[in-house]
Amino acid sequence: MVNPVLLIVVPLGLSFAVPLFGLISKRIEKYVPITALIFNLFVSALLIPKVIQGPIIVFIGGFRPPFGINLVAGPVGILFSALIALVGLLVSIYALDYIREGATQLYHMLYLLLLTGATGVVLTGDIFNLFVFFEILCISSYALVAYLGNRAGIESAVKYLIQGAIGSSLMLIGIGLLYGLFGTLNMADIARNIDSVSSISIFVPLVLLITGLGVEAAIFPLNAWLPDAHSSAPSSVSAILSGIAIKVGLYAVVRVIFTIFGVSSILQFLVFLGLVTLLIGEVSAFSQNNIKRLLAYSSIGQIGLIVFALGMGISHGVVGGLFQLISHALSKALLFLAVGYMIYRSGSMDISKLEGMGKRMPLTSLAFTIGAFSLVGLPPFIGFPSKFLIIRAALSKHELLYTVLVAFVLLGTVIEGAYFFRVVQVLYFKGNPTDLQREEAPVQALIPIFILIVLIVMVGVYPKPMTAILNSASSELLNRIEYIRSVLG
Amino acid sequence: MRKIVSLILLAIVALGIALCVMNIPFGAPKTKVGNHYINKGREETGAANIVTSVVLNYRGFDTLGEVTVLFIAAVGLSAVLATRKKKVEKEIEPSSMILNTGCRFLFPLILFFGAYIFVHGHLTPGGGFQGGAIIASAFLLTYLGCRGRRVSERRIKVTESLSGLVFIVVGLLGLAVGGQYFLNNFLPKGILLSLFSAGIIPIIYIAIGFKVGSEIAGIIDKLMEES
Amino acid sequence: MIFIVIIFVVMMLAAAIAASIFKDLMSAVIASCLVSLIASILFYFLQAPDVAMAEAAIGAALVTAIFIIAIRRTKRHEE
Amino acid sequence: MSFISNYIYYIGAFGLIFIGLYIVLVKRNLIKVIIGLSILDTGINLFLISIGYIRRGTAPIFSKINIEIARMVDPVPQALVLTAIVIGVAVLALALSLAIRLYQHYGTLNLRKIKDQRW
Repeated sequence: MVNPVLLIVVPLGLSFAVPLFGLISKRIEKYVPITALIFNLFVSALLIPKVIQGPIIVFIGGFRPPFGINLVAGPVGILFSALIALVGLLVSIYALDYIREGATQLYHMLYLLLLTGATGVVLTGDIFNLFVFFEILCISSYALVAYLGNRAGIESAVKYLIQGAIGSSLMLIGIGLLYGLFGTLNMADIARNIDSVSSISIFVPLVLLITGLGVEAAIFPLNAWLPDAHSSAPSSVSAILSGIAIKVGLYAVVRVIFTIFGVSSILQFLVFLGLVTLLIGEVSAFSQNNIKRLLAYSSIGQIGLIVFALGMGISHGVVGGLFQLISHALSKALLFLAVGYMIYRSGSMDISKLEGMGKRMPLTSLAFTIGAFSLVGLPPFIGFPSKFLIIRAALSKHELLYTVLVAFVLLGTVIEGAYFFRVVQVLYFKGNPTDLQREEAPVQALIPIFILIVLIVMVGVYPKPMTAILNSASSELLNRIEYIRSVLG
Repeated sequence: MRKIVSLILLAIVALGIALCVMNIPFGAPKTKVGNHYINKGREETGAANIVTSVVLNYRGFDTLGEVTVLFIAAVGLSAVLATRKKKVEKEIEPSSMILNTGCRFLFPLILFFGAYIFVHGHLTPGGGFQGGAIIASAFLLTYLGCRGRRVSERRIKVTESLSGLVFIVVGLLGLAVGGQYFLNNFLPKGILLSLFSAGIIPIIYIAIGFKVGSEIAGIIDKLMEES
Repeated sequence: MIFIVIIFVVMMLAAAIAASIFKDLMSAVIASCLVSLIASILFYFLQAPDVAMAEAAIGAALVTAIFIIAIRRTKRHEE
Repeated sequence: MSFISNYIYYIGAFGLIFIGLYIVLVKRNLIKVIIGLSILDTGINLFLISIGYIRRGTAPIFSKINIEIARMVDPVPQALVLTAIVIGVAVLALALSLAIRLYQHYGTLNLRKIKDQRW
């Protein structure tokens, strides 16, 4: 049997070794992330059928929980680690050609470490360990946002760092309070004893933890950093930040709410928060002229939709939310990758400067169009089944309130459709098509774009294989008794 | 305006935390996991310093993550400060002889002190982080005192990655040799309070000492560059 | 014993407030260094010698050094 | 008096946390904000350590063979704080390097004056 701890340790070891590889040859170092992520993807794929039957609990150092740190490789963890490895692998192939400026060796190290931190967050079963991996994720993303070293990049990295640091400090206070109350740091052990203390002293650490994690998850009042950071980072980094980093933050929020605290009273609040995030994101995206800012605000909107779906707290809703999370990760990665070379060729992030791209870069423009249509939720792309599931779940509640909320979600989708069609129209139908020659993106960029398109269409047409893993993932999230039992035995 | 809003916000947070802290009495014995470590720690890990056994054995995975965080900071710092233009060799005014000799004299002593601290991490207070910080302060002294003397960046990088790899390889050996557990303490525990005891703990602490020392020295080196 | 602790805590908070008030960043950094030093003494009182050493070596010494280097490369006065 | 002797460490810790948060939220100079983050970190560390304290306790180190086990303070918060200190240094170092670059680009560290993008 493969030990899930390898998912974290092998990439970590390889990224430590990058300077040593650099001594041998400068050409090896950029293939290190690809090697590590292929390994991770392979191991995750191998583990998926096993974890559907039951989670694998790994004891680090051989100490049983709650005395040692443990990893919980359940359906959720492995689903996320497979997603991280898949998107990470495709983006790292893209970066082979895209990242040329600056200290490329450092870029590849930071990139791999970011993904390792993300994998650690989704696999760990210990709240302080989650904090440590979360810091790995955050600190490497601060550095990657500033990677280009230009004015915008540094400024947004500073903003991101200050807000992120306040968030992690609050989270650490919350962890301290939890340790003081329960005398343990194991998430399952805390969850088992959560009812033994008064609800007000539970509420304070809950709020602190959600606020701290919510900064990275970009839930509404805490997402001021996101549009700047996502738009001024290199496009490959934006793809990872939008596709992976905020999803991992969201995972942590959901894990804290569902598993550790098991509170159903704030779920309603979460639904409203999600809806507000959705509407604010979409409306702000509508008024953008900068293509990357538009995509960043659209990410906020999509996060809102996922929070909305997860906050319903019923099995259908969680399945829909997780599906939407996967669909957004793939589609948004595709959009950022496509936009990266468009910006490179046109030399500007202005939407109006992208005129005639349909002729200059036909394949990339096609990829952008597919990604946009998928996000809006048009069939036959992956966005259609996921949005459909969410709306069906909301309607299945048979409450007037949810019917009204669904109307707002559909309004958000309409706004989303409007601004994406505007961009697509600029790509194909604006500008003077005669004096343009073709300058397609290089093949290293087209390979991941092509794979993403295939995945988006394939899962969109035939979503059946996803249901098994999504169903067991949603039951892991909703059934905390089972989680506690499987960890503590 | 901003001040008032922040103060109101802080007051709310303070009130909430105060309500929660009321339930955590100060100074009362209430630990659950901690008791286990104090009672069983010596047999299970062989270290006399229980904090060390928690840091490196029970919660060794945290420490791996923590070393990684510092590594990221060092890497990220050099990525942020990397300049595209070529470095200009500036004429540095040499420091006075007394200062120079003093630094050269103190440098090995500080190194020895740092090494002592992390080698004895499982017996006495201190360990890899403290020892590593002391080693880094030796480098800081040479940067300040003997201007112009620099450790080669390459050597720092190699130490950094080799010591990180030692940590991971020792952990993986635990996975391979000592049963199915990463970071398992598979070496003999030895006699309590002797230098060669506690299995893999001293090895990992030495690796951490080198890693922390080289990383902080690298951070200082990068910051001092062209300043 | 408790009076010594109270005096230290008051000094520590005063140093923290001073770090907030000083317009000269160098003085503010020295004040925050003082905060770390007193905190490391408090760690020692709380029976945490490991942490006291780490806070004194890393929190007080190296962080202050890094701050001073950074201030030398930027601006010394807050505007 | 008993209130103060019971809560003096908590008062110190939360005093630092609130002064740190106040600096971070209100001050305009980036280096000042980073100083605030460092004070905030120190406060949190002091809070974590005081959670694990036991009255008239001893350090969790078996320096002699016969030592009273029951009065040892909790080692876990100390291990957490060791980790937290190092993470704090990492964030500070990265933040200061960003501050240096920000100053090279804008010639100022005043965050209100740096408004290329909307805050």
